[in-house]
Amino acid sequence: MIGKLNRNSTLLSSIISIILGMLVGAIAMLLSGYDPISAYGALFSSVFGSASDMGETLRTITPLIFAGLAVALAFRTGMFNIGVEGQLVIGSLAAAFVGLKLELPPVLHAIVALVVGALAGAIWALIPGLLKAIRGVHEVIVCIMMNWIALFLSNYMVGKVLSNNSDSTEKIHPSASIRVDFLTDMFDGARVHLGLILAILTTIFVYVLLFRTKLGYELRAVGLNPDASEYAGMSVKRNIILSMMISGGIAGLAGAVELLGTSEYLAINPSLPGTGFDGIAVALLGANTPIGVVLSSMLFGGLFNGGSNMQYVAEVPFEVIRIVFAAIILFVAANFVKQLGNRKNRKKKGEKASA
Amino acid sequence: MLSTMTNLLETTILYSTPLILAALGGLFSERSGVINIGLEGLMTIGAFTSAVVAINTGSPWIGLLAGIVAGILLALIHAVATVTFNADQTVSGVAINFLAAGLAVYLVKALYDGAGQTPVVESKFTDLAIPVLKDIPLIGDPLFNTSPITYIALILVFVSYFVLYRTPFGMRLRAVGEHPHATETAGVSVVKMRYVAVLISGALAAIGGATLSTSIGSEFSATTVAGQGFIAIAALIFGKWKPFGVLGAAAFFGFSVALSLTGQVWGLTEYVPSEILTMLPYVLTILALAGFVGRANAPAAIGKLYERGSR
Amino acid sequence: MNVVEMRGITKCFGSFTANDNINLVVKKGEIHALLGENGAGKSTLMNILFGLYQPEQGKVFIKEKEVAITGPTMANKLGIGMVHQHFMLVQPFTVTENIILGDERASGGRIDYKKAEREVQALSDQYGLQVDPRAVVADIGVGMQQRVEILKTLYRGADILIFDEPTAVLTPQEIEELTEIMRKLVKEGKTIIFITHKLKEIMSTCDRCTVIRRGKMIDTVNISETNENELASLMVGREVSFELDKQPSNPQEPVLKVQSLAVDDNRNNPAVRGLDLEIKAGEIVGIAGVDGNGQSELIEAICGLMKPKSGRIILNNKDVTGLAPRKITETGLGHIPEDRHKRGLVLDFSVSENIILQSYYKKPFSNGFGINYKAVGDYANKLIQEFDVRTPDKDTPARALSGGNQQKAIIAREVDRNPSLLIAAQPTRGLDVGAIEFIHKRLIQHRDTGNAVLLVSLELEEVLKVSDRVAVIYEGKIQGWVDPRTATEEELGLLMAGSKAKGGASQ
Amino acid sequence: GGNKSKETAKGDFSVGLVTDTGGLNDESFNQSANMGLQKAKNDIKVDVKAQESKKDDDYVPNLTRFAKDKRNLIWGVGFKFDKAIPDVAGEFKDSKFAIVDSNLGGKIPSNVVAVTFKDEEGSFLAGVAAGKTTKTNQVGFIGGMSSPLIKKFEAGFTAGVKQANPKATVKVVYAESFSDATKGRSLAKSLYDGGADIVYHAAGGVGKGLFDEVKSREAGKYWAIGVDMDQSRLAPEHTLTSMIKRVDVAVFEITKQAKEGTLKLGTEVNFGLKDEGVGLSKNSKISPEVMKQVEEFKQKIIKGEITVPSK
Ligand SMILES: Nc1ncnc2c1ncn2[C@@H]1O[C@H](COP(=O)(O)OP(=O)(O)OP(=O)(O)O)[C@@H](O)[C@H]1O
Ligand SMILES: Nc1ncnc2c1ncn2[C@@H]1O[C@H](COP(=O)(O)OP(=O)(O)OP(=O)(O)O)[C@@H](O)[C@H]1O
Ligand SMILES: [Mg+2]
Ligand SMILES: [Mg+2]
Repeated sequence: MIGKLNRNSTLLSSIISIILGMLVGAIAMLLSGYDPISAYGALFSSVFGSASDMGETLRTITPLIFAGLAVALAFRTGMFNIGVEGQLVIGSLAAAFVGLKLELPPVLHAIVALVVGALAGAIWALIPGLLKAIRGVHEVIVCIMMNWIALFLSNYMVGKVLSNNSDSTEKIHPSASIRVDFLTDMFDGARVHLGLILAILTTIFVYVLLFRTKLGYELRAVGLNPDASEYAGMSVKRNIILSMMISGGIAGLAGAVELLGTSEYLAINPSLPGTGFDGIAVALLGANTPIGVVLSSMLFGGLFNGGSNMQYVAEVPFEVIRIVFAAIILFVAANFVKQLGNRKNRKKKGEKASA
Repeated sequence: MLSTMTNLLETTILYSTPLILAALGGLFSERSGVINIGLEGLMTIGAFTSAVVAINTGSPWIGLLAGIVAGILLALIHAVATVTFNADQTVSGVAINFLAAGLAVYLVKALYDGAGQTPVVESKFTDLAIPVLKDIPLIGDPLFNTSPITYIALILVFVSYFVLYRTPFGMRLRAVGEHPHATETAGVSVVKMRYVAVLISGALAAIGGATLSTSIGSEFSATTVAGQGFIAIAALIFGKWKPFGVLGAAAFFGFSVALSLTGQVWGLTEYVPSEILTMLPYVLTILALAGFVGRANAPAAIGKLYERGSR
Repeated sequence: MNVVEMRGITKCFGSFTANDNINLVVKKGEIHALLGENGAGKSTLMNILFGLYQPEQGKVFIKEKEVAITGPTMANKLGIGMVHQHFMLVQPFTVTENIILGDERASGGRIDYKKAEREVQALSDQYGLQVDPRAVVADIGVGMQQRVEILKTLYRGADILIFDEPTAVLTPQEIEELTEIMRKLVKEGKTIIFITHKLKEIMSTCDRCTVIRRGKMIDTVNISETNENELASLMVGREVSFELDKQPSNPQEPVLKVQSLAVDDNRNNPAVRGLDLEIKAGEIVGIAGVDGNGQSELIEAICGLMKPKSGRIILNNKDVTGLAPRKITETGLGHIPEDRHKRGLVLDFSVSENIILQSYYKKPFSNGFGINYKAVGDYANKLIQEFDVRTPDKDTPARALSGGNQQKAIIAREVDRNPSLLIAAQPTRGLDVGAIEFIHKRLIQHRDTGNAVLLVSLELEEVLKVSDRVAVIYEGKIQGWVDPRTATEEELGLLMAGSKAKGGASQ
Repeated sequence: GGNKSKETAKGDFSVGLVTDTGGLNDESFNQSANMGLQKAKNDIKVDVKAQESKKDDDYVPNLTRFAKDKRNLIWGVGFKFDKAIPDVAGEFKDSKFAIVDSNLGGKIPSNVVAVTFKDEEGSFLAGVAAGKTTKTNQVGFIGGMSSPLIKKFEAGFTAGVKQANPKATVKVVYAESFSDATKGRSLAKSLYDGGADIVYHAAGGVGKGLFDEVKSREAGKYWAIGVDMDQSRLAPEHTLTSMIKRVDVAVFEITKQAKEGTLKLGTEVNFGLKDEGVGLSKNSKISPEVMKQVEEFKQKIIKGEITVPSK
């Protein structure tokens, strides 16, 4: 189920796709009597507007980058990690545990919390990885199930272990927080935190891992042709498990970062956060390349954060944004622009492309 | 005790019906080689449309038809993107989910000035008792005095089996999913087959959605489908892409949910916190898979982009 | 009458011209050979005739009427059937299902499998194409798959049959049968276009032959008026020597010892049954045998890709039985796998990434953690040069290379590691004489540098030509040994059929 | 449009209200709060603006947006705001904030007022009504997620039933969800099949399932009790009564005080039976004689002769 965006999609065609997507949204608004101009005006003003707006946008982008990278990395080894959702929840839970239950000196505390969060996510992903490797169980089912288990486990822990029968935990010890004044001030008051920097570092990490290291070479080889990889003396099982664990680790880190930087507490939740699923869209829209993931996260985060301002100012229902984003994904994925541009030429290219 | 058995069975059926329908939908699409992560979205659009139309026409059946049409239209987008434009199937499916979620809720707000959900569907599907059969002890009431859609779901399992394994159409559909090039050289249009398959999946998933909003429940809101589309995908794989496998998987899942819920009524919560009890179905599914189901082989050509003459 | 006439056919893939103004005339009732190097454009031309590709230019006449063949359905209507180079069979389907697919003749919307099976049986009897209508294709050998492909076309009533390299994957016996079948079909009034790289076959079965080089039509010759060498030079554009200059071997100490080895195939049926084999440095041992007598399992076991059930494998005096593939490779094994697309290459990796598939983790390519793509690139360029792998550049995906060049890349990778034992399985399957010549030279070179070579091939001619000693494998055991200099194909054929070796020729 | 509201915001007195993830029209406390807001707009001419939250992470930015907008009073509706309100209130010392359904664990900042309800008291009366009405001496309670807020409803209801009818037992179940109507229906089914003839819920969207189930049963024999608002529209014939929680009243009152400058900040304002903050819906199917007893208990509670447990 490895997903690659249509090979010949270029930056220009992507940009046109984005514009087309917004047009779709505009039509939806006009049909139901809203004013697209003021709506998009509000959207952009809040994306590029005040420092704090921009800050909140960055805050929204941060977890998306992690989630997208997690999905992309697994895809490269031929694993569809639809369980990022759950691994993220577990990451938050673990980080909350460390942040609340341990007493440690400032910097160290945060580091421990992050590491534990990542480990927890890795372990959660290990289960589908193992089952796939040794029993050949399809990772997608196991991941979907693990997502819900994670949710209920987290809710249970919040109520019964991390608080006494409350809806949410106390705030974590300040020593574990990864909010830093210079960032908060830079974006006056917005909850930008070190997570953003971690996200960028993780992006570089994933790039190097995949395209510059021995392990990355193996992961990609196994993803593209397990038989040849086995012939070349690689252990397919080992690589499957490893890629799931690294992917889960990144997801867990996302959860930890969200908790230690954005919310700073954990609350019971009736439903899954959804970041993991957004991550799938982000990864695939970014053609499973680290840089692509960052770009699509920015698009996604910008739209969704701007969306709530759009709702605030122009009173357009937030859902329009989902429509817009869906349209953009479709236009990019179908490489609509280019293909319409020259269907004939495409046919030949098509024949060249291999099945 | 007897009554608890009956009750378990009823709950099982309640939970399985939408899953069976949606998973069957996924079955047609994926057997033709087109991954359908969009089931969630197709269910959503089906649930929304059938609810709204049922409210305005006063007939759940007309609602159902409308839902099916809506499902087909949304599926059409998936087909155009993946089959005609060779978009990655998973991406397109994800987009379908976004689109449906956005569109349905947006329209609810637009139609019912800002409401978070539709009004109550007064004229919903009501249980339909089948004479004689309904009086069979234990299974009679749950199986033969239930929603028409449940009958439809069960019948569709048999129909799907027949279509897939007994008719030329079915054989071609399976062939396309296994080896599109071979099928093309045998004079079958891969594109046509995949379009039809994806549209069918839209229709079936939509019925599954309609079940939630006009049979089990009686309104549509943003949370009506709440992840069932993904459980359906799990059921599809669990059922190894086979009609009766899907039936079994959906029933298995429904039954474990039933256990976890009736378990509370039996007072299990004395010993196990309800959060933990709620995990039961998901844990059981994983155990079942790891234990005795094991490896499942997807249709060979699934997810691969197909272009005539490429190799 | 000309049943097929293609005039001025031109077909381009992007900027590349695969067919350049080609003319082809096929007369009714003849077997017409189509000859050309890998990538010459044969399959492309035939795919056009079968409606899979649309040409940029040119006309097609069937039975002297101009036609536009828009797709396979159209081709079927015109009575054109094609047996594709890469089998077009649905693996999990039964033979019958595969044959009727697309032309099910359902009654009341329902497929009548009983009836269909009877029809298939009848057809197979009529043409002597033995198949089991109920068998699942995944479970039958290539030979029968081939016959199924032919039946597919006959079932649709084709009278113009295109065979694209049908013999590349067949055993000598099967090739014999196929030739018989083709003759029979022609008697039945069918016309056959036959693609093969084996000049012998052309000489023995065809009436005329059209030669294509680099997408251009060179000439159409009457077989009765030509010979193998002429055909070869027409095809390649230069003289090709069929004689290998090969010194006699001088065997040294044994490199590989296989002792009473037993291996099950992946359906857990015994495949190798207590086999003994010894190969010495400086010799090439050939293994002949009918496909499916345990060759693949023997190789996979030696390479560690399959776990032996019993017995010992000793490589360079080290017991490597059941070790992990890499351990064995590092003990001095090189392996040219029989299925280059399944095992040999990661098709979506670049040529250079494929070149280091066996050594990516070693210096200078890796320091144990990172990979030095500079070093990789230089190395790749060196090998591409040395083994003249025809590829736009080192970063082209292996997928875009011709089979011949894909094979050269693999051989470069394995030979350059200078393993003391090189296993070559079907190293020349589907390749043109030029490529074959090159590969054979390389194998002998490897021997002459004091290494052992194990050649497993279904092509008797190849085995006899290249090997110093030939073992015949039958039902998982070595049935006997022959001396390639003295042995005849008949002698081999008997052993391959299971009869005991008559004294003399042995170690 | 927003610009207009910004201008008036500069004007006399302006209020902002942020919903939790339930959204404005959740047919529950968010919607009720909004009704209070609209009343304030019409009756005492304050400029109002409401904003929905999509994720828990939106609370802070949404409150901040209003604060930046210089709104005089800013509402956070729901206990989920118990971290966000103190945060933002700390940031914007000179705007006033109010939170519904949480007393912030007693630590209430000087520019915040905490509005809470004696849900247990209203639930107690619902319990009395149930205890007196049940024929099977079995009643059920469906909770959303096991959380202290919902436990208040459970505790009050159970106490009420026991007080009114010592022979009656209460089966308590939790859906661990606020949205899964199918689960609600299954649980209700199990409770009724298990012998209960009246079921009360405090489970948001899950409760919809309760009404779907009870509607499929004999009217006058099986009853459901609604929560938060009058839910009888969901099953007119089967809704015994609804425990209504006058968030609208509270929002209006506090807003009014704030405008008149009489609002005491840094304190918890607790609405109970006596200030009409909670109670049973006017329109109900409770028989007159039962209704009389309900009234008696109500007076006892108001007088303080009975103190209702909240855990
Ligand atoms: N689908 C395709 N896309 C792009 N180029 C192609 C494609 N198929 C063939 N070609 C190009 O056209 C040339 C001719 O291909 P063709 O398959 O006709 O060769 P061939 O003569 O059949 O070779 P072989 O003997 O190996 O089968 C090849 O060299 C290849 O580069
Ligand atoms: N996807 C593709 N893109 C570009 N060229 C291709 C593609 N597939 C095949 N070709 C070209 O088509 C020609 C014939 O392809 P084919 O698959 O027949 O390889 P081959 O040389 O016949 O080797 P084999 O028969 O062993 O696969 C090759 O020369 C190859 O270069
Ligand atoms: Mg070819
Ligand atoms: Mg070939």
